[in-house]
Amino acid sequence: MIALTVALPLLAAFLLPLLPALARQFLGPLVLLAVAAFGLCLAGNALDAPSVVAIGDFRPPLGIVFYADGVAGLFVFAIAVVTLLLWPCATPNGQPDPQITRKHSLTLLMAAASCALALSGDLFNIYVFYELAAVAGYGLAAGSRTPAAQVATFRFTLLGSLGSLLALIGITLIYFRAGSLNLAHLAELAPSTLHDPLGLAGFLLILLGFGVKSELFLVNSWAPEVYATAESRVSALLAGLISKLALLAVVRLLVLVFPVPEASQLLLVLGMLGILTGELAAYRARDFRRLLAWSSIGQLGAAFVAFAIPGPAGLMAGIAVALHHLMVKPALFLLAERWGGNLAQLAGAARNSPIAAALFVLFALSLIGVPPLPGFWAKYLLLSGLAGEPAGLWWLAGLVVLTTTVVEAVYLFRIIGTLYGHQQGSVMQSRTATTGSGIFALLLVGTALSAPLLAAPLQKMATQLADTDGYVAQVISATITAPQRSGTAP
Amino acid sequence: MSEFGLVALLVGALGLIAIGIAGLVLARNLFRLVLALAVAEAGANLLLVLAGFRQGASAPIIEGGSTLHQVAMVDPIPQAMVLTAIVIGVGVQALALALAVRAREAYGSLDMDQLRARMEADIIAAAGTAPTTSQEAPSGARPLPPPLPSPARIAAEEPSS
Amino acid sequence: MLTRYGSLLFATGFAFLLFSLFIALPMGEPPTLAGQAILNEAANSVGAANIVTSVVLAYRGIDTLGELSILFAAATAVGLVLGGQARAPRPSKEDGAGGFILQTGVDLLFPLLLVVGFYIILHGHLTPGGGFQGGVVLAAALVLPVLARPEESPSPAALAWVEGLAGAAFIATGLAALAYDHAFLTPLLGAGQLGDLFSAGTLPLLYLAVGLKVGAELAKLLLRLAEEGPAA
Amino acid sequence: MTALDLVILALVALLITGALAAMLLRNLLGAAVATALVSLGVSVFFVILRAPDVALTEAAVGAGLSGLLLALAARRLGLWRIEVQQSEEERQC
Amino acid sequence: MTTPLDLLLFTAAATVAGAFALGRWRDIAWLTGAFYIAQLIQLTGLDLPSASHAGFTLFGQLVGWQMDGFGRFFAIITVGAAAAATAYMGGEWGERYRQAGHSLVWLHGALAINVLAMLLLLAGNDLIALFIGWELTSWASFLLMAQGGERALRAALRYVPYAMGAAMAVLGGIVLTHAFTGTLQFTELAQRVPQLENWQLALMVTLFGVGFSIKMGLLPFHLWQAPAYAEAAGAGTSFLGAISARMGLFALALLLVKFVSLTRLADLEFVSGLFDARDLIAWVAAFTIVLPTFTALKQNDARYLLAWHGIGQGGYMLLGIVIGDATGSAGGLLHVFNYATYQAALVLSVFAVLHRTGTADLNSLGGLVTRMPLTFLVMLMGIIGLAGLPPMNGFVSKWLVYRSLMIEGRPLLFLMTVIGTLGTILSVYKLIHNTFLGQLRLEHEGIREAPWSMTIPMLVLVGIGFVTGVAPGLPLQWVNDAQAALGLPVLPHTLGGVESSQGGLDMLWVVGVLFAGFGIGALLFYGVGNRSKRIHQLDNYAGGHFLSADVRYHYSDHFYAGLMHRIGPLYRGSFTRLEEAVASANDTLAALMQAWYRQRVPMLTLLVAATAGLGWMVLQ
Repeated sequence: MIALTVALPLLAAFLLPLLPALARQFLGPLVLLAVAAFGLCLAGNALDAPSVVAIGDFRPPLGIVFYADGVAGLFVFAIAVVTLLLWPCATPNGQPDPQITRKHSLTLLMAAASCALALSGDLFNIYVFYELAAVAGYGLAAGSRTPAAQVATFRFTLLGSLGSLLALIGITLIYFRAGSLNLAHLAELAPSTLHDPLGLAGFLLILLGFGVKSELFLVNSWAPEVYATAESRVSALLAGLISKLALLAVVRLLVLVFPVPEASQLLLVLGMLGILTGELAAYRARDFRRLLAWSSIGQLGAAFVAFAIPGPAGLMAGIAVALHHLMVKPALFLLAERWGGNLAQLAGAARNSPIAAALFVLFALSLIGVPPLPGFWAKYLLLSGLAGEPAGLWWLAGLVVLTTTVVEAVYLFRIIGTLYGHQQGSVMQSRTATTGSGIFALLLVGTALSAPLLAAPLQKMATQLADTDGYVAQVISATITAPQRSGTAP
Repeated sequence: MSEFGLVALLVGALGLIAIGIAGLVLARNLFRLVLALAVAEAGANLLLVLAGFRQGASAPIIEGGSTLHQVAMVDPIPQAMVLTAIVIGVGVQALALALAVRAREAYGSLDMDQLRARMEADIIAAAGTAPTTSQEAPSGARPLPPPLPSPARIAAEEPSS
Repeated sequence: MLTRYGSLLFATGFAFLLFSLFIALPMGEPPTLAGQAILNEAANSVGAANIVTSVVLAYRGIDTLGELSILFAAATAVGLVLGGQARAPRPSKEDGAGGFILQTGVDLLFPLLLVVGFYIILHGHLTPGGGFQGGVVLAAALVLPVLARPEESPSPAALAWVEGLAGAAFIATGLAALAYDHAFLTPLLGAGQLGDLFSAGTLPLLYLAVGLKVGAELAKLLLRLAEEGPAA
Repeated sequence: MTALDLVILALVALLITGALAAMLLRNLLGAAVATALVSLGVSVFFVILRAPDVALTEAAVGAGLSGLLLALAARRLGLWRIEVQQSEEERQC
Repeated sequence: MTTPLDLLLFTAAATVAGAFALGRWRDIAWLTGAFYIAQLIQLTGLDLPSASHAGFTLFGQLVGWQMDGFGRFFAIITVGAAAAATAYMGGEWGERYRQAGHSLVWLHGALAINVLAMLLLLAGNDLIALFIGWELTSWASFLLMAQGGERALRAALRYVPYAMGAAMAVLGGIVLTHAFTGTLQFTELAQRVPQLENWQLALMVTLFGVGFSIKMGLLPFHLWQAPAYAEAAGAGTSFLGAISARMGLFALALLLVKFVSLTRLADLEFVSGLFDARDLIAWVAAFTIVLPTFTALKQNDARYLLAWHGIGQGGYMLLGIVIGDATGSAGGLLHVFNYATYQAALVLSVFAVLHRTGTADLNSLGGLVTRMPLTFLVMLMGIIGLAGLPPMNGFVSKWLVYRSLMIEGRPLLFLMTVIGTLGTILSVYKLIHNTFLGQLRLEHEGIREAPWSMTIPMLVLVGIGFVTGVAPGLPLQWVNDAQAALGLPVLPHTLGGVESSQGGLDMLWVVGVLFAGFGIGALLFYGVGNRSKRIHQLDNYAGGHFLSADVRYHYSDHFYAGLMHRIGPLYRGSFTRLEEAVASANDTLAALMQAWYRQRVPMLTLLVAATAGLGWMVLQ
């Protein structure tokens, strides 16, 4: 079942161009529904004990393992649901898109790669699926087929490839030093081999490489360009989903192999700068999509800061921040799809599209962390995690989070003021694209209402994610489903 | 092969990476950028194979159906990784070239700076907003965009404080 | 100017730092923990004489699946970027195209390349080479005639079928293992006699799928770029 | 220092030259050829490093196929035209 | 099983639901008004403390609600102010508001949300519950402020950074408190917080203090309040002015008195023991009395004048509570109640004038006493209360504060309060003079008295002010409950006032004497020789010269010209400039950040980062 979450979307993506038109419509969503169901099962099972599968039945340090703990299951579920909600559909003006099959294929590939990123327990395998997600992302980003999108995607591709190159060099370093690629094996080896400048250099290179997709500060300047030119749904996928999975890969590496203060501090400082630059740049944005891009940079910076906090508390906060952003940002991009990029034209939009405006208010409130909404709990966990660490950089990070939230509130409320203001903007496209966004809103409100119920499983997931010894024990003792094949070789 | 040969290989691999990255940073022509990426990737692949090399070992192919491996073999895992990396590199290269082709067809240039300027202009036009910043003018001299009142504006209008 | 020298400085510095890191490592004597274990048992448990093939298709089979997907994604993305525009088929007599010698040479080369390609693919588990290398040869076999006679390109639909089915076959072979209570991508059919053409279980079949898929993808990529855009 | 070392040294020098040529040649088509040559050189290294599979792949993919891709793209980008046109639009570096 | 508090919160929630569901109904004000009255009745009958069954545990934190005497005291004022505002909205004023194109539904709804949010805040039994209520209150009051036109919206947007800053400071304080003490429950905090080290305590007090004082409008953070409150829709302004800012006072008192304790607060010393934190807060309160009061003196818009006073009056309350003896804290707390009655009445009367004349500009009114006598009466009683003179209730609370300052030996602080009172008297006289006294303007010739729907709530409010002025013992019962809940000494009281060894106050006597004096004066005036004669307002002479109707005898421009000539240079607007500087610094930073994200070659950044990082690792 674990491998199926990856294999099924891949299979569907390969076969999609060959199918008759009718089947093309339904195959992708059906597969995603199946993956969502798998994800729920995995998460549910993992609450008892995480499950491990050795791909190809080779004992773990040799072959590749997929490790499904609660977080992985949860993310698989989230990937399927979010992808389903952001499933590419007709072009903005309602015309059928001749390229739609290709976009569907790429979206499925992206979903498969994301699932693999969540599950994989092998360093190079993570790299391969990161690349798959990246290439599918490049394709989708260029899919709006405007010249600006092509240029932005070209720049994105080059930056991403350079990042991957650095990551590959980092993996080379680690493999050269430790002689293995399996994360569990590396976790065992790390204290004696990798916790030195050399191993950390490898981590740094991998962090910078994977940081490109997870909008890490210093390597995220592609985001405003790409999000402003790509289709909003694609931006939503990139900002909402892919960034989180790249982040999750980094976090696994951090938790299992590099639980050392230097690595966390690196994450902390870069995350902090990401928050600062992202939120401040968004403050001056006059373009809705770029505003979302910058705000997303800020939010991911917060996620980096959260994951930098050592121990289950930090992971808990990180998961909460990431999941919250996963729900809110795609929804906001869907609103951007409806409203277009021009903020000034939104004046008085609340009269033409009251529901969309109300949804915007809801998401904005959750984003800045107004209490009953999930955004508050994420922020609270993040801050209390930071406050629990010794004073110094950690508290500075807390201060940064607090002050930038004020900035965030100002620019979001400025938009709310425009929406509900008394001037009338020029054009409002009133189409029925609020549905997706509305579903996200329902999810958000549902999470808010069921927060006391969700807290315990989430905490369990964070504990599992933090449990390095458990991970190693599970993987090393992974039962091979059948005894070694009786080789007939002499 | 002596230690010296290995160091020379290492220097060669790192040299390719350095030249490729320098090219990526400095070149402005899209085609040249793709070439630079290819050079850097070749270097990285060489580095990876180098990481699996063992002095005096043979290629990881069992000759003549014998599994008696008294002969040491080099590590097969980096080789498999490099195989993968090479194919990935070609895929990305093709995609980048296709994008360059379309950019050139649309904007009539292969110069990154010109293309970037055109792209910015297009983004701004699509969003319908005036350019808010230019990198040339110092931030102090730039007029602030007026559309919405900042807190300070209201302060100026109120009777007093 | 400053940027230029600064960049050169940083690139050199980067390489130098990497050098200082790598030079500290035991060059030529890597720890190869996992690698050595594979070398020890690959021949018995997988049965391919070429251990790299064992790694690529068996131990790290899912990497290869990912790699095929990347190639597929790249080809699809190139199609998305370049496709859908009005094509201006060029008359055959221009630039590199045409010429009697080229055409005849290509005609002779085509079957040869096909045979070589399939040979490389099918012996991938025994000798150096395999699906990727053979796939490239197949792609060359398909594309070279087009360079000679641009009007006679292979049907894109056929290529699409090949690539789709080959990819599906790879996954299906992997899924078949599930039916026998093995994990995904477990090689089946027993290891066989080391060194035989029909050995190493399903590995040759997988390599065949890889070869066909790589060939079709690369051919598609090349053909896309070989088309003349409207404003080239 | 063995004979192999000398070969390596010469090849490294060649590779670096090729890479520099790929970055600095004004003629982009020539630069593409230089890149393919670099790939070929690297594949020779792979042979030396006991990696015949990789060497074959690098030669076929890196040198052959990627060279073909670059050449086709260069044709489509109009880089097969005469120098005059190029020098005008290719103020690289 | 529901507790009384559950029932109360349920009623408040039902009010919200009702306001939105039936908001289009013409007489919705009757319904919501009835709901507010029901809440008021529940509140007065509440057993103390009353816990709620609503609550949940999240991430190891128990979140629950329980109302004690301190919360109930504020809750009564809240619900009462809402009831008065609703009655005011129900009649002609609301009709006009609706006709102007605004949404009455949202006004009623926002008011109901405010009440619910404040009840949640006041009943919170741990810091998370408090924060939930706090945030809800902040954004609910934003909702109330933003209604009523473009200027209101802009003023409300100016409130956003302050509100968010306050919320974030509080949140920072909460997480630090949790890190320091390991708990967020009020009862446990009250035991553990005083045992913290000084630096921890100082950090906590700073963060919470800044957050709470922003909402309260204490001195460096007061700029948002006046425009935001003044520009809101009429009934909203009265509610906001009466109670909204006092939520900050509530939380601040909870923190300073209940958790940190005033004695512990005095341990935090600055400037080598010259100043302690308690002194500092007292002085901030004192300056908050003086500066905004004199800013109010300069205002020419009646709404702004009252809003600035609202900020200044907050200073008396905090000062009284920080002094912390039985008399002072009772005075501070009682002032919350008293102030709410007359401030709401004053705001409503100003809006009644605005309703009839269409302006609240003090330079274009005058002589309305003949046209709107009831409104005049309300404003007269209101300003007597605001200035702190008998027989209104404002006198009692201010007297208690003065008395406590003198007993505790704080002459300088006392001086500040006296200066503040002086400014108050001057400015409220300006208010009533420019509005009601003097000569009626020609264009106001046809003005009628405000409709009953407006006058009755105003009269009720000043009536309460008068009655509680005569018999302060009535509210002092609630004040005593509040003092007990905070752990302060309780002030013994009688119906007419307080008794203490240093001399008490019996308002029954004071008022009796006052009215006896009035009676004697009236007897003398009318009985001995009543030579007055009624003439028309315009029938004027100056220096023997007959003034025609177009020459105004009544002047209002450059009021207090001589005084203003003296103190005018002191109005420098430094705080406004500070605010502008922060805003523009933020803007510049933001522009810099945007420039960062428009890099020409992002790869260079990546290269530099990688090199620098590697260098760091290698050199380590």
